[in-house]
Amino acid sequence: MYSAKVMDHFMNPRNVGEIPDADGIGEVGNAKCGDIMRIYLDIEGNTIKDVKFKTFGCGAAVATSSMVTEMVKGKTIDEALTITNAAVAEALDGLPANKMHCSNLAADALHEAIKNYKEKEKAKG
Amino acid sequence: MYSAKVMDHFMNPRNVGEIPDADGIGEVGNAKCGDIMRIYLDIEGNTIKDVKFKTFGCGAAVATSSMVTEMVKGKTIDEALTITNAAVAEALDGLPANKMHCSNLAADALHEAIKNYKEKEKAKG
Amino acid sequence: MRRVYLDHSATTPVDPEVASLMMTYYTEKYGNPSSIHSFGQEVRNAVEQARHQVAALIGAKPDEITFTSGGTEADNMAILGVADAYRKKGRHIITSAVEHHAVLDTCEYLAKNGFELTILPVNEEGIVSVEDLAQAIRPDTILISIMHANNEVGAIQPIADIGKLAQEHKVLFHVDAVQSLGKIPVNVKEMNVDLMTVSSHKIYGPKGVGALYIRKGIRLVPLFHGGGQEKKRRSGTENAPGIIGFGKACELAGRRMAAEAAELKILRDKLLQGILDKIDYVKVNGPLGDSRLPNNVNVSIRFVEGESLLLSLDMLGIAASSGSACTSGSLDPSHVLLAMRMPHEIAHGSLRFSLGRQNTEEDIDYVLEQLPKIVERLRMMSPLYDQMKQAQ
Amino acid sequence: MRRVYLDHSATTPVDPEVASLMMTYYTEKYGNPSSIHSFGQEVRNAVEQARHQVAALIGAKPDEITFTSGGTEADNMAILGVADAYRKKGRHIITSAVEHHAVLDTCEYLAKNGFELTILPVNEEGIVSVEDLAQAIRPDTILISIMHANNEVGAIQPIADIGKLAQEHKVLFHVDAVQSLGKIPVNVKEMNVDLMTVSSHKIYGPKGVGALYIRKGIRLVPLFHGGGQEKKRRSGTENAPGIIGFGKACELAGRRMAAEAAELKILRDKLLQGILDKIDYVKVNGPLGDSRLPNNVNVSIRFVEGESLLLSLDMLGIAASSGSACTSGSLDPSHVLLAMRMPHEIAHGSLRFSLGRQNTEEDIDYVLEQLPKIVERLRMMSPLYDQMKQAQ
Ligand SMILES: Cc1ncc(COP(=O)(O)O)c(C=O)c1O
Ligand SMILES: Cc1ncc(COP(=O)(O)O)c(C=O)c1O
Repeated sequence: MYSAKVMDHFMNPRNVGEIPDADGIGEVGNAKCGDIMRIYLDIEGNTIKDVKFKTFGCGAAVATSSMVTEMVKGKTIDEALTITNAAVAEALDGLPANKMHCSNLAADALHEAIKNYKEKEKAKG
Repeated sequence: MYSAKVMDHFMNPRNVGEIPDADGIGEVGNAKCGDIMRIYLDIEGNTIKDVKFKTFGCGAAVATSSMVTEMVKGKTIDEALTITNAAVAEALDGLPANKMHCSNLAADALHEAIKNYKEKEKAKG
Repeated sequence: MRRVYLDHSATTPVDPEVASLMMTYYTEKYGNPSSIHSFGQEVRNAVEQARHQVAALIGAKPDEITFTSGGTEADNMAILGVADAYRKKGRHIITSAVEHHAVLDTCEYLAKNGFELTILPVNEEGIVSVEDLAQAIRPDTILISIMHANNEVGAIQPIADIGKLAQEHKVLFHVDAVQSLGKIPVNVKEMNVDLMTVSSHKIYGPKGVGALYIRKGIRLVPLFHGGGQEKKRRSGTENAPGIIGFGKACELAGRRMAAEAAELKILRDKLLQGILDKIDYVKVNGPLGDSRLPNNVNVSIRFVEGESLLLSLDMLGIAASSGSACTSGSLDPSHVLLAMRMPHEIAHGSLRFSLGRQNTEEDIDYVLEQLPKIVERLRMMSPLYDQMKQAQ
Repeated sequence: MRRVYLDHSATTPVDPEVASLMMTYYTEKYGNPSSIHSFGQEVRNAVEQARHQVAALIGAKPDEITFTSGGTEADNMAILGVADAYRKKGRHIITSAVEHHAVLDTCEYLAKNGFELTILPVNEEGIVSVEDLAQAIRPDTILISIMHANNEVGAIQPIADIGKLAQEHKVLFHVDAVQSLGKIPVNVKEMNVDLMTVSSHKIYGPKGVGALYIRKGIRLVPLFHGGGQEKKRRSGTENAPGIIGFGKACELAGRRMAAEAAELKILRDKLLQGILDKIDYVKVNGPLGDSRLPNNVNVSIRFVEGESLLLSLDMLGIAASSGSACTSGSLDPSHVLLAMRMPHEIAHGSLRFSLGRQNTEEDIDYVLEQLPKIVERLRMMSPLYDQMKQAQ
């Protein structure tokens, strides 16, 4: 069903955890739908220095979360904003068709986290 | 499908043939329906001394023809008239349900032959 | 790697005795049972013997058994066939919210095509109320379709009581007994059942075979038109090896059922108790004790998602199933769990272990050793678990 | 006793390679292909491979193949499914008088339920005229269903020409290829076919499996409601071992077809010529040469009845079939022979030998040795033979 890469990221997810006092936190999904992804960002300058995630969800949800954290680490915010859900799925050698819509939300969570960071920055003035 | 007795009468039919100048001949069925049975009787006094048949038809048609000739040989005409199609089937240890109507006509052929005999007798006066 | 199959409600292996019997009919006795030659007739005899074997297991007469391609076809045949044949008598059908999709979707198809449907609710254990049913029956009700045992939570319905009620109201009663057959006693006469669906691949017979019991005298419009096999009720060259295998599987099930059920119950209870002892925040789904199939364990493990549990178990060689939406690619979790009024987020974390003939105590020990570690790992990843911990 | 099976158009033995592959999936790799665990996924992969194998044999894409329980279900699914899905476009259907009952009876069911039916006649060889068909097409015609090769007389229809015509008129075209598959080349693209029925047990695969090719983009209302397997086109737990066996049988058929057809033609012609040489008053039914299936011999032996011939052959170990009414328990002989304008009494005496992979020259010699004796014996009993002799 899942590619070897998906299974690897599911069984050995990269960057699981939280960042205390993260610069940006993004969350998508809800428990009712069976998927929640939360992404924590540590940003210095314009660069994502560290990233962690916590996910409740299926194999695809966990794997895409893990993959997006790998893809984004060390990138600038602008580079990070170009990462799409489709790109994450592709980096995992694809996802089953029925997973493309419901569980492939990791890039959305990333974008939410960046949005959250920007809002915080704005608030700081 | 068929009982052992039916198969025996089909493979080794008794009394196949014709009786030249038979006292009574009866025929039922037609080629269109796939069954024709013809019975020849040799009658002395009121007794059926000899009986032969020719049949075009399925296994049940041949077997019932054969069986009816065995059942009737040596019987009086009145006894012969009491033989029914059902009795013939029973004597063969039964017939498949779908054969009971279309191919179980041997007693009818016998009765026709007796009728034919009686008509001839009447004509003789 | 150790492999532990605990998904027998999805399907079972074919019993070796059944499989080797089938082989004979695939390669040596391969005639078409409708042929009159001996290649056909030897197969015909074996098919009729199978009909006896299936009938015997459910207390029916052989000529009340029609073979189908499985439980789904039999369910469709019963419901669509009755609806079509009795539409002049009435157009109201009653079923329950926890039926298999083969029943529920067929009833809903009819509801879109001129019939009226009452879907009975269930209680939190997944059981239909006979009083609810009594109130739902109307003068134009032509069919009640209620399953014997539920495939997800193992809940056994009060079929005999429903049968009595149906008979009193002269309403036809169809029972999907796919999950109960071979596990608990099934008897169409004692239960007053008019139509009953059974399926071979759930009782160590081959896939692609099932049967519909049709009480003598009941009319049905067939699903298929064609050669008129199965007394015109089901056209198509008979799947003779499959039918013969199913018959044998029924015979074996009848002989082994009592002993097997007793053993399965012990394993079932060990597994359930072990999970409850070793993992916190676990909810048992479905009834306990005798209202539950002897081989079914169903739990919701909170703060984790079902598919993740399945995948993790699978990596350790353990096969189970889940009512999580993710396992079916739909958005909603199991309609059965939702009908039992379970919140979505808990339903997503449900896990079903369905035990079978070849499972051992060691299998259960293995699951009880691995599952807690898996749950711990997934909860470490779960934002829901965090939330709960913080809220404490 | 020597046993000679010459009824391969009724059904075939399962190829040993196919059977042993199936065994693996009955007893070892028994998971449900819809399950996400590895017990299920290893079976899923094999099912998808089978879909490739079936598709390859008919020039289709794998996702255009839907597995069914056999040819009858596939025929019903195609015709009922199209009728239901396209009823707003029109309600006229065209078929031929020599179709299998799975097509003819399904079309006649529709004719009783709001559709109009044109049944095309055939010529004396059993072949449909493309001109007749062209004239029958109306603006409200939604479906043409014509078989590729006839199961009784082996007549091969001009499918490619019909396909062109159907395409020009934008009418859907269904072909029952149950008898041609694996015997002559079949290609849905070259023949412009929209829907095609195939069946496993006619090509050395297991009984109880078939498939419907559905060209991409064609809508069909499914026959069964339920779990939504086969991309929602055919609910019900997949008969995985059967499907996998069918796939293998298709692969083998593809590899062997050319050589096998050449051998079968030699045996076929030897048998036919031998019968004509040794028995008088014999009529050949169906076309000769390339318009005939390589494995079909069909003759009418005058003055004798078909079932008697079959029983007598059977006593000598020879299995054949007949279009005699008596073999089906109906009153009329084969609708195919009658459509070819054969008088009833001659149709009753028809005999079909359908040859297969394992038949040898010795088998044919044995038939040619025994059949004349049988005919002589039966003719000695036949009042029709007498009549004919006397009339001479
Ligand atoms: C309760 C119930 N009914 C019907 C079915 C369908 O049976 P089958 O898989 O034989 O089509 C199943 C199993 O899938 C089931 O569990
Ligand atoms: C031409 C034709 N169509 C359809 C069928 C039905 O196929 P099945 O026996 O697989 O239901 C057959 C054989 O019985 C056939 O010969």
